[in-house]
Amino acid sequence: GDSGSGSGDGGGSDNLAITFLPKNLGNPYFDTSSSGAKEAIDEFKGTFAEVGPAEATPDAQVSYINTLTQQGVGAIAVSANDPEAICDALNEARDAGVKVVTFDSDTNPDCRDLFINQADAEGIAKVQVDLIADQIGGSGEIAILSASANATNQNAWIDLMETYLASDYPDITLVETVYGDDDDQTSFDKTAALLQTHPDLKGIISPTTVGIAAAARYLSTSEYKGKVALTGLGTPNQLREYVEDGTITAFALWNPADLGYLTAYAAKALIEGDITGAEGDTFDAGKLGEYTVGADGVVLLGDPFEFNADNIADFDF
Amino acid sequence: MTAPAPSPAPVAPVIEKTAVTKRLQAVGAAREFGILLALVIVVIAATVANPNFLFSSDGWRDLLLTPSILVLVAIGQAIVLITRNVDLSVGSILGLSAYLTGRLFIDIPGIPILAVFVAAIVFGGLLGLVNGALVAYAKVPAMVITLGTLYAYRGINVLWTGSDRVNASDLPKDFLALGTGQVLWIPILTIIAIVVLVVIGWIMKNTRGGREFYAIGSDPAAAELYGLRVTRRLLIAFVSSGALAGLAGVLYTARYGTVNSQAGAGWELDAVGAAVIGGVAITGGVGSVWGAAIGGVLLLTINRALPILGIPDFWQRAVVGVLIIGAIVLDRVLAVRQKRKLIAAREDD
Amino acid sequence: MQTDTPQTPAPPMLELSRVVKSFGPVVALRSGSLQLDSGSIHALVGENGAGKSTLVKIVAGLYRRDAGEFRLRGEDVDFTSTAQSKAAGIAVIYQEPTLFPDLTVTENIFMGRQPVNRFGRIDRKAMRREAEELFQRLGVRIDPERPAEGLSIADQQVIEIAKAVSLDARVLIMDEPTAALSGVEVDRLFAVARSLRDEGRALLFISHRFDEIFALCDTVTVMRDGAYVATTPIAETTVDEMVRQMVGRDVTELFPKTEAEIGEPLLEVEGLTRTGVFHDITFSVRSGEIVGLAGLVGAGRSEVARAVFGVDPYESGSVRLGGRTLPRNRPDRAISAGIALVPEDRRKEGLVLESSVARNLSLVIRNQLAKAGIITNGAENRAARVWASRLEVKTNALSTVAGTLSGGNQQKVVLGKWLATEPTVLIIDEPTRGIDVGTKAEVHRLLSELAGKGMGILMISSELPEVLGMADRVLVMREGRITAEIDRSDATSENVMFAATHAAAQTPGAHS
Amino acid sequence: MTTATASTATPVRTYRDYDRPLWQRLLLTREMAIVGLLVIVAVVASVSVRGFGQPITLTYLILDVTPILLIALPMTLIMITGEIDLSVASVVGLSSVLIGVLTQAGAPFELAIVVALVAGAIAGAVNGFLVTVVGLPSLAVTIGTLALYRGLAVGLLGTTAVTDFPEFWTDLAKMKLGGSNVPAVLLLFLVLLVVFVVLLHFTPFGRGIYAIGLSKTAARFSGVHVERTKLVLFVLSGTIAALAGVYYTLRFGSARGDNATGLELQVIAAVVLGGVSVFGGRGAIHGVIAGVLLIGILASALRLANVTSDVINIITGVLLVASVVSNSFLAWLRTKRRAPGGTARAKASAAG
Ligand SMILES: Nc1ncnc2c1ncn2[C@@H]1O[C@H](COP(=O)(O)OP(=O)(O)OP(=O)(O)O)[C@@H](O)[C@H]1O
Ligand SMILES: Nc1ncnc2c1ncn2[C@@H]1O[C@H](COP(=O)(O)OP(=O)(O)OP(=O)(O)O)[C@@H](O)[C@H]1O
Ligand SMILES: [Mg+2]
Ligand SMILES: [Mg+2]
Repeated sequence: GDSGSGSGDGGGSDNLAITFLPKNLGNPYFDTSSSGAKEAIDEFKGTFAEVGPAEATPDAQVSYINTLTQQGVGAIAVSANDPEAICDALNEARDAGVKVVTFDSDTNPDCRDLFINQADAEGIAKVQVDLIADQIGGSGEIAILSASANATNQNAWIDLMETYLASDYPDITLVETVYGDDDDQTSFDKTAALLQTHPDLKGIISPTTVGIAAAARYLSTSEYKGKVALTGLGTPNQLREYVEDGTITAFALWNPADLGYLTAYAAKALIEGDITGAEGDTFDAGKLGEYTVGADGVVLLGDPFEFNADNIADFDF
Repeated sequence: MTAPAPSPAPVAPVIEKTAVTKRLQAVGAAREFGILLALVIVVIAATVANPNFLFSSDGWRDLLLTPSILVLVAIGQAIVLITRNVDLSVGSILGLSAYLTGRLFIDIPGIPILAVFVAAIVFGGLLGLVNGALVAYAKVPAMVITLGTLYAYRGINVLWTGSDRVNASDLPKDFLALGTGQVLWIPILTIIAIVVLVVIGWIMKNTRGGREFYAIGSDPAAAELYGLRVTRRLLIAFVSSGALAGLAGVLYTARYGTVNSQAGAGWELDAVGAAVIGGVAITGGVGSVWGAAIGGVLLLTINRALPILGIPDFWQRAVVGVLIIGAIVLDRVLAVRQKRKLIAAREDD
Repeated sequence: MQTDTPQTPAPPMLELSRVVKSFGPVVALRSGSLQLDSGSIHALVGENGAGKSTLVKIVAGLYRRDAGEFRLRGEDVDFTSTAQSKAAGIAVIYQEPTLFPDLTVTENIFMGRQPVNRFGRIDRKAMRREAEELFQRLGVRIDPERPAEGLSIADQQVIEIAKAVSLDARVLIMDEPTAALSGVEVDRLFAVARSLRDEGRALLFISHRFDEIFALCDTVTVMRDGAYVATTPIAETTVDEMVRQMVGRDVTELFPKTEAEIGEPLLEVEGLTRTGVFHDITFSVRSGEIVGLAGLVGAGRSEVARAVFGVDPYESGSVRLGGRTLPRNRPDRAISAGIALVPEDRRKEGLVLESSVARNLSLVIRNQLAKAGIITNGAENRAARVWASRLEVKTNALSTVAGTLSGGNQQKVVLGKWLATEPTVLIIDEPTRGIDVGTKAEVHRLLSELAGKGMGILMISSELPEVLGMADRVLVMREGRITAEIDRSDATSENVMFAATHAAAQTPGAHS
Repeated sequence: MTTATASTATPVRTYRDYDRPLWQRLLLTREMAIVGLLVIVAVVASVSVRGFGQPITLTYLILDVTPILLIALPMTLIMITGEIDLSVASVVGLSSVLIGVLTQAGAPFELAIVVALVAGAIAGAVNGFLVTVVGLPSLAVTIGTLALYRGLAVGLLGTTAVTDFPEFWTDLAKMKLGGSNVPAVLLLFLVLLVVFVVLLHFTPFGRGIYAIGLSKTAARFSGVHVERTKLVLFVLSGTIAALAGVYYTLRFGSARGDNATGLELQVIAAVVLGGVSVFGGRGAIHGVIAGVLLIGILASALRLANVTSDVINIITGVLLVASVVSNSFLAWLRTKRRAPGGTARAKASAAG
């Protein structure tokens, strides 16, 4: 990495054009985060835009970052498909005066100004392992259905889950991790394969919204419904049906709309020069209140939230 | 030299089938039998490794259900390949039809399921017609045209769908039941695929039109000289491929319940791969839809069997690649042997 | 130029008059006229490029005429596809066989009009029966259920004929159907043609072999340079008269063989064997000598030539040129050693049809034309011009696409591209197949001249007069083996034919 | 055609080299149509798209299209022989992964590059072997190796992406030429461009390539080493794809199994747009370069104009189809203008 870090010049600007660049378009999770971002940007009268590739690859993201640099937007809010591959493009953008905020999936810390972390990795890993352990009674075989094999955040969580399992639940064995590529059909077929490969499987964790929905749909019509537990990260709208029919007991997630909302306010603070991304900076995030920048330029949204049959009716996203 | 009588009385067959011809016909059948055998071996191996692969109700259902949709697309692809063309746009057509299916259910509440089927099939057929018309009238290689429409149709799909998607909860329960339902332990989707396969297989083998596909693929220039209606046949081939992709789109929606703008992306290579593994020659004129269908089943079944046989997820694509290459090398070896025998037969005639 | 055909009360079966067809700048037909009557066999003759095949293709609906009239039974017609002409009762056997290699012989014959039952299901039994009847009528034995792939050219032609006969057409057009057939097969074809005539059909027969025309046809139309010259009843004309009409002058010396001094052996082939194709082939060609390789079609002569040149493999034996053994399967090494092969099928093997005349003429010598590894269009054109003008290829520009030249001119380009390599041994396979009399004499003179300069020539030919007229020594092949070697002075058509057919006398050829 | 009847009597013929004047041969070609379109698109975009006129546009454009440009060179030659190589993008991925794996294992980066290039050459040789020696259609073979090589790449590196590369090399991939905006990789491309232009258009080897594409049999009978030529081209294609893989890895600083997925279709689309016939025998390098740049500039301008990627895909697809269909359409118009049979029929019916 080169001169990435020194772009906090302190001076503010009024270019409140903030463009969101999710991993890919057509992903309901990012649709929700973008709706939150739009709400925030409308509040402070900036310009919201969303661009992105159809498939979640880093090289396609680079082209969009380059274009945004040429257009001279105020800030880019990006969920990285690869921690390193888009770094240089982001640094060039920053050299051209564009602020860079990552959200949901981070890059290396030296190629962005801020990272808005939806929940810290330990918390996410812990809540899912606790949920599955509770549902299968603390022992047996489980498997993980992840997104793509290269997804930074998923891999970090899976590592932590393994550590946490080993230390706190020695009776649970993680028999396999499979990858559904955040593709509905692949995740669906992978679930089917998992269940057959491991006849004694008692539970599946799917730390991705696409994966858990596909797995739930498979389970709900199969003989394993009710026998194999499923939990992970999902959105209430996608999973409401399966919580109601008993396929899923409980799952977790933060509110992606809040994530987008907070990201937009952080970008605004950067553009206006209120903060530089240094540890200890504080900024105002509208209805969410005030936030403080932590170490490495990370802002933490909060703890993940647990959804179950009792509370799911209260949410709509 | 006397002139033979103008119309000789019907005579008993005088020309015996040569041994070579008999053997050739046996080899032709053996080609499909060979893949079937490979399929059986894979299933047995996976079942031995894990009895659930076959002997659980889900295992049995998935064995039949998973390949059913690809089989439909592969049948269409086989028709096109037999005419010495290729249809790379099937994945995009499938995606568009799948989304259309979802939209119809959402926008026209209470629409009869049959009407949706018809609409998607007609829609797929129309997209195929565009391909066919460009190939047949503009005389441009199908590879280029369908590569273009692969992009264009997918683009239209993304434009139309945006970041929207069809969710299982938007679809009628009856319709979703088609995707998982069974009649006498056989999934409905599989029954549909088999019916289509039997009908098209019969047409390709036993009707004039069917044989013309083979003639055109065997030598397009000769077909033109001969006075076959090449243009019309090509249109029919592409429309069939499109319509089958359309039908596959409906079934995709029924099975997976969720449709976004990327549904069916990359299926073109699976479809071509299935047909090629099944003995349909990319150079036209050879193969059968039966082979393509079995090829499709083999491809997806291997995909599911690998993890059970202990081969990690990541190596699946590599195995599929080896499989495709193995299949075409095998075909080639058989063809060379056949040719040598034919020439030898001419010698001892 | 006017039509002096007799007026018949009933309209003629098929009538073309003053038909014009051009391809871009090339005028293939300036004024083509032709009249076919029922119950008669009509011959169409003319030099290469006279426009015969073009006329046929217009009748077939493959090309559309630019101007002129075309009537069928007195009605104006304008076919836009071959399907239409077929529906109108016209069957055509094209110059090049057009079979579907992957399909069976039977399917090839009945494609598009197979017998079907009520449900549209093809009745394979009935189809096979009909095919067998056809073959019996034509007196051939081909397994109706083998694929067309791998059939010899003669067999392919037989199937084309079977196809046309089975069509039950009112008009049957045959564009050089006999070019690849042996004597027995020609006789059989003629018998069928006569019986079709007696059934009241109209036949058109195109050939460069005058003996066949006189043996078969009732009337003859001569064309020259894309235009109609004359139509005469066959009884009222002679070969000389026809040749004069075709060429516009008298052609006297058909085979101007001049004696050359015969020197050292150049090409020595020993024990060449390829299982199932040829066995133990041993011969040599000396400098200044023309060696004729005779035999029936299918005897394996072309295969020997191709193996010697290196495009086909062989299993054992050796090929030596000037004492040095040539490697197998390396045409490039054969070329650099000094062998040239003018192949049998000029459209497939001889020419890059879609490439220009210049590129074709310079293709083999491209390495010599390159300076420091770099080749330019200029160098190619200079080299090509030399050979185009030496052989008098009829074309406007060197950039003309070779495929648009007539058959004879294409053959000249093939010859030119090989002579440009200045070979020491020239292997020439059917040098005059499908070539008109005028050009034929030129080719023969050229071969004589080359031999005179010390070149060794191996000439494969199915035309006995050509072999007897040109060769210093005649090798005869039968079923993949050399059965006789006859010196020029001893060679007669009888002993050559005997060696070529000897054991073949009791093969299924004879009519029972 | 003049009436040169008796060939012996007439004087020796004269031949023009070409039947069309020079300017027609140069300008009225498929390639020049694409070049023209490229110029028009570039001009229109600089005038009407805000931000397109900046020098940085050129930098990004070159960085973006370089892998496609590189791979398009050997692809052009392969497609002129009538074959195709669909496995190139997978070779890019495989080469990228090999570099990653080796660097991770502590091998010197230079060695990793060499190994990647050799692996690319071997991958190409496998394609070439199956096509030329075994005699299989290249479309089928490379669909198979597309899956195989990608499978090897994904299998080797699994879930991880290697991102730690020597700075010297990553900087080199993005270095600009002495203060200008032109990336230095352009030099690499230009060198290869010269090599390939000479190879295709000015050597006997190149003449052989065209002959093979138009008629394999005739080429073989003319002493062209058909199999060896194709094998050489497949090896070249594999090697250059691996080189593109090295560039890809360095530019993004990331070695991943899924790098450059789908790039093969972009390359082929550009090559075909540039006037190379999929049937073989036709095409020229300048057309291909124009084809690649045309797609690149269109995408860049449209992205700047906030047009989404789907519309860009539609335009690419339609352009591809239109460019090949226009040929047939023009030919059809020409025949239509000359009005065949039609006039004859009118006259005939008037005559009664
Ligand atoms: N498709 C075409 N494009 C351009 N020119 C053509 C085409 N077909 C034929 N010609 C030209 O038309 C003329 C007549 O050709 P045609 O094939 O009719 O001759 P032919 O009498 O059949 O000769 P041959 O005896 O050699 O078969 C020739 O000069 C030929 O070059
Ligand atoms: N169309 C063909 N396809 C494949 N092989 C053929 C074909 N025609 C001939 N052969 C092979 O060539 C052998 C000899 O046939 P060919 O006709 O070449 O002999 P020939 O003596 O050169 O006769 P001619 O050159 O007069 O036709 C056959 O036995 C066969 O093996
Ligand atoms: Mg002719
Ligand atoms: Mg021969």
